[in-house]
Amino acid sequence: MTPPEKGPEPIIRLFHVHKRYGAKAALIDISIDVFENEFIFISGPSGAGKSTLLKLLYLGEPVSEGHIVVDGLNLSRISRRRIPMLRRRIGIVFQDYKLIPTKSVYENVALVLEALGTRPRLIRKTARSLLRRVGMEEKAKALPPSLSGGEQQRAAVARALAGNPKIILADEPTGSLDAEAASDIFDLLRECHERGATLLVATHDTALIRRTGGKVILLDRGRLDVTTTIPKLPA
Amino acid sequence: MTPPEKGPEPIIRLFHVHKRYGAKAALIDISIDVFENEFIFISGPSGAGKSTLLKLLYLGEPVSEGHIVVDGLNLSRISRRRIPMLRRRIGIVFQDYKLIPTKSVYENVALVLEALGTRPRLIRKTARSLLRRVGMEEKAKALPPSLSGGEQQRAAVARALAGNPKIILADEPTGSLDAEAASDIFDLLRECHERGATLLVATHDTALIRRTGGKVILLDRGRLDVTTTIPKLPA
Amino acid sequence: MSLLGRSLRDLWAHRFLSAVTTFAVAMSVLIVGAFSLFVVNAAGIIQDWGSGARIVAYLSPGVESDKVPLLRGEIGRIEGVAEVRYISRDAAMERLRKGMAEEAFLLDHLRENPLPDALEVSLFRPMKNWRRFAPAAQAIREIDGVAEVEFGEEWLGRFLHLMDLFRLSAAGMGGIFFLAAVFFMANTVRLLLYARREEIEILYLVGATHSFIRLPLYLQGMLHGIIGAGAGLGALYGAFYLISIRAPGVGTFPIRFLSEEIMGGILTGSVLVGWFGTYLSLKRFHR
Amino acid sequence: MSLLGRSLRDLWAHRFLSAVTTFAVAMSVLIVGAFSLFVVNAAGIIQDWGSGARIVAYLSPGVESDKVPLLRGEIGRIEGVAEVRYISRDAAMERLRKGMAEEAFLLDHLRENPLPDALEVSLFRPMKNWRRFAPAAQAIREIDGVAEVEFGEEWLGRFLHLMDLFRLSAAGMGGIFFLAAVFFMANTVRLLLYARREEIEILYLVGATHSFIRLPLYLQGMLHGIIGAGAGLGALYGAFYLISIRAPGVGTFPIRFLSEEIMGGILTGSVLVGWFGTYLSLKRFHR
Ligand SMILES: Nc1ncnc2c1ncn2[C@@H]1O[C@H](COP(=O)(O)OP(=O)(O)OP(=O)(O)O)[C@@H](O)[C@H]1O
Ligand SMILES: Nc1ncnc2c1ncn2[C@@H]1O[C@H](COP(=O)(O)OP(=O)(O)OP(=O)(O)O)[C@@H](O)[C@H]1O
Ligand SMILES: [Mg+2]
Ligand SMILES: [Mg+2]
Repeated sequence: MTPPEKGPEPIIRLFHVHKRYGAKAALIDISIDVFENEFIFISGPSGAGKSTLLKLLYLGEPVSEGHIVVDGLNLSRISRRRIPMLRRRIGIVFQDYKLIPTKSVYENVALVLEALGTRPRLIRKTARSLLRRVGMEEKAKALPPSLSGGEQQRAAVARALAGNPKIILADEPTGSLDAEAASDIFDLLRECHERGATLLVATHDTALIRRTGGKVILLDRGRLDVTTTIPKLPA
Repeated sequence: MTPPEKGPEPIIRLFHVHKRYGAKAALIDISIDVFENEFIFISGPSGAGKSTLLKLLYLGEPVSEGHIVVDGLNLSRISRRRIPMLRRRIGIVFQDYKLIPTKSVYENVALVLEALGTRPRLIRKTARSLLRRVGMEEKAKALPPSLSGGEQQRAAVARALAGNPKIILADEPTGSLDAEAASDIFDLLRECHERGATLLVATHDTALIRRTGGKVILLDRGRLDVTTTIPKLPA
Repeated sequence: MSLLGRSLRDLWAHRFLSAVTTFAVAMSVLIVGAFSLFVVNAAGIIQDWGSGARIVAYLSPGVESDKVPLLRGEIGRIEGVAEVRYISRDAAMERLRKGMAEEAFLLDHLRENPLPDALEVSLFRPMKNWRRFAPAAQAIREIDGVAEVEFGEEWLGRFLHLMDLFRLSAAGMGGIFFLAAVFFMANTVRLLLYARREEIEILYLVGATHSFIRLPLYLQGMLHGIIGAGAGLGALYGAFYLISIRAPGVGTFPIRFLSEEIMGGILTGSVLVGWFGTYLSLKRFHR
Repeated sequence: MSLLGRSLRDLWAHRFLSAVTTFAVAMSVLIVGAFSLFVVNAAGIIQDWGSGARIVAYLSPGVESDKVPLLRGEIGRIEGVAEVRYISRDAAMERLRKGMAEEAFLLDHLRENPLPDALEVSLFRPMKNWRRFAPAAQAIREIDGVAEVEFGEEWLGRFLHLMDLFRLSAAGMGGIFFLAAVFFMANTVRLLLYARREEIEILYLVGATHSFIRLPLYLQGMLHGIIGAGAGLGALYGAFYLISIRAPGVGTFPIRFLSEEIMGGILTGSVLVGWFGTYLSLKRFHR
């Protein structure tokens, strides 16, 4: 690792990271520092490596080269037993939702809290209020395969936020939602941001970024293209 | 059925269609006529019933009430043996892609042609050219779980078009794609339209509709809201 | 691509599931095969013992030796009788002497040979005809010139009881094993197709016909059946070989492996069960 | 929610898979149980026969009856000897008469009783001690006052050979059945978890710990084991009952069901196998 720089310590740090799937390079020499309570978009065309970048952060995939530090944990050296510790600090909205198909929406959300050891009462309260917040209270008992695409996505967002995580990784969290529902979800994410969470949101939707504004990391075929800050459009 | 009206016979006809999942009404009293070679958007917020409407057309779900006729086949009366006949006339882009996870992208596309009894040579030619067309020729041998979201979607589009179907039902066919890739896919769909196919495209993305222009069926909580024609925006 | 080609490619794509299924079939065959082997050999050994069973007809004291052929003919006409042998009183004494072994010295104290002449009657296929011993003995007893008939009634009774027990438990266990094996294979195939249900549903949705989807699945089910059965029989033969070199046989009966008919039956059965398991599982997929 | 609560809820959510798994366990138990039942009862019947085996020591002609207690004591000290009974020549003749049954009339021609006095020696637990018959007989033979020793050498040889064969094949088959059953159960549990792998992977991704994910799965594996084993034993008892009312026993030996120890062993074993199958399958899920 490089010696710590001046100023605040970054909460997420990628240091010359490469990721290869077999011969195919999905990420090439990426170095990024993310500071606490930042709200960052990761953008780029289909196949650019957005999801792969997020996967590296929660150890969904190991890095091929380079180092990643997340909230003080060096991911190249972390022991298998401590991986759950890392993941409990991170809330993840997966691009393909990854809801457990045999458990109801409510159970999917409650399970995260159970895994954290939350008291049953608090589990009920938190899960219900989150589901209400994403407009899914009526579907709490439904199984994910019987939900519409957008409903599944909202359930996935609720689950990601259930543990009140320090870091939120959201992969296209509004890709299946109409404009109104999408802005509801973004309001929710922004609330988390205000409460102190660090957010990384992968999206190909440049219109959305322009509507919201914020720091943007642009990927192109695995390479870091530019990092810019786009001002929020006046509505 | 009502007696045939004057003018051309519609290729798809919904006559007072209701769809209920248990107690929940997903579609309420929908009557629509779609004529040959139309290009129609189905729009509406999350959970409005867009996907359900498409499912009824390929018998992914049975109707609860009312009648549907697709290309001369009355879906309430069709025998189980003839369902494949119906589905071979329809190319479907599923919202969740439904790629076979254990078969390569190429095999997923080729399988549709095999099922149609196409000659092996023609299968190879058609599948390859379609994959090239959606920018997936490099990923032809990859298995779907190793693809990015947008890549899976493009593979799904290629598969839907492989059989050169008369009717194309596309459920959010560009939801996971960046603007450029999305417009490529739309160009492809428009080519199919020009070759005579009838298209029904479900999307919540009103910006996309405005960019493309066309007839729009708007659903709201299961009800047919309006049917309008939106002119193509000047680019 | 040909049907077989598609089927084999699929097997490879699902090699974990295929291996597990084939293994399940092999184990089922091993169990049923091992039990058949046991029953076949046990039955052979019992048959070997049983083939010694005879009816002895003692002739009345006054019967002249020229009347013997007549009596033989008469007895030979009784149902189930295979062979009639004449045993003179001297031959009988010699036999008795051998049979008594250690106590034979007792016979030295005899003044004269008190044994009668006798006819020894054996039946066709005694295993199957044991229950005919009593009626045949009765029929012989009623013939003129026959004084007494003997066939180890008590021994035979016990033996028959034991045989009944053996048959009953063999049938019971065989039934259990057979059913268990069939259910196992069918169940494993069901689990296999359960794990593959997504793929099957997708095929239906893209317009593939019943036969396009099902024929390869049936073929695969049958391939699992025949490969598994082959492996199971192979393993059984290995176990059999290891046992048979330590204990090659009993009495005059050599331990044998399953007959070709039984092996054929097992192979055919496994193929059928593979087919049947596929059939049962596919009934859930309607469209 | 408690661990048990979560486990049971999961079982219900996967009731098809759970039913199939439980069924597989039940079938495995049925097979191993049926075979144990067979071996236990067959061994009992053989034991029953074998317990009649005796060594007979014929005393030398000149031995007086007051020397008999001395001889008894001497024989009683030989290893493995359980009981020594005196049989006078007259008692022996009476027995012989009964044993010969149909040919007893021969004995009427005897001038005097040619039989010697004898001591009948039985061994402790003859089943286990058959191989000691020969050395014990030898030891008795060497005692002064014993003229001859007899113990059906030839018969015993054959019997031992048969017993060996039975033991060998029972052990071989038992081993095969046991392994097959264990593999079956373990395999079925693997298939079950294979079908549930998505769910397990998701749990890992949302930060659940090893124990949070695995404890319910282990508990479920063990529940499948014990429920399946219970059902299998129940079915076996049903089959046993149907057979035992038709054939309650053989000789003095009543047909019995498995002992409590064996049943306990089967239940424990099934639970262990459920655990083990889960363990094997979970080794694939690392994170
Ligand atoms: N498990 C894998 N095995 C092999 N290649 C992979 C795997 N996962 C991703 N890839 C490849 O890596 C590249 C980047 O994938 P990634 O999912 O990060 O793209 P993305 O930026 O999220 O795209 P999208 O917007 O379409 O979701 C793609 O070309 C993809 O095919
Ligand atoms: N199999 C099912 N069982 C029960 N309810 C269902 C089922 N499928 C759909 N629904 C319900 O029907 C309603 C309409 O669903 P549909 O998938 O048609 O919505 P949609 O318009 O496609 O939404 P989205 O844009 O989110 O995909 C939703 O509320 C959904 O929960
Ligand atoms: Mg992605
Ligand atoms: Mg939808």
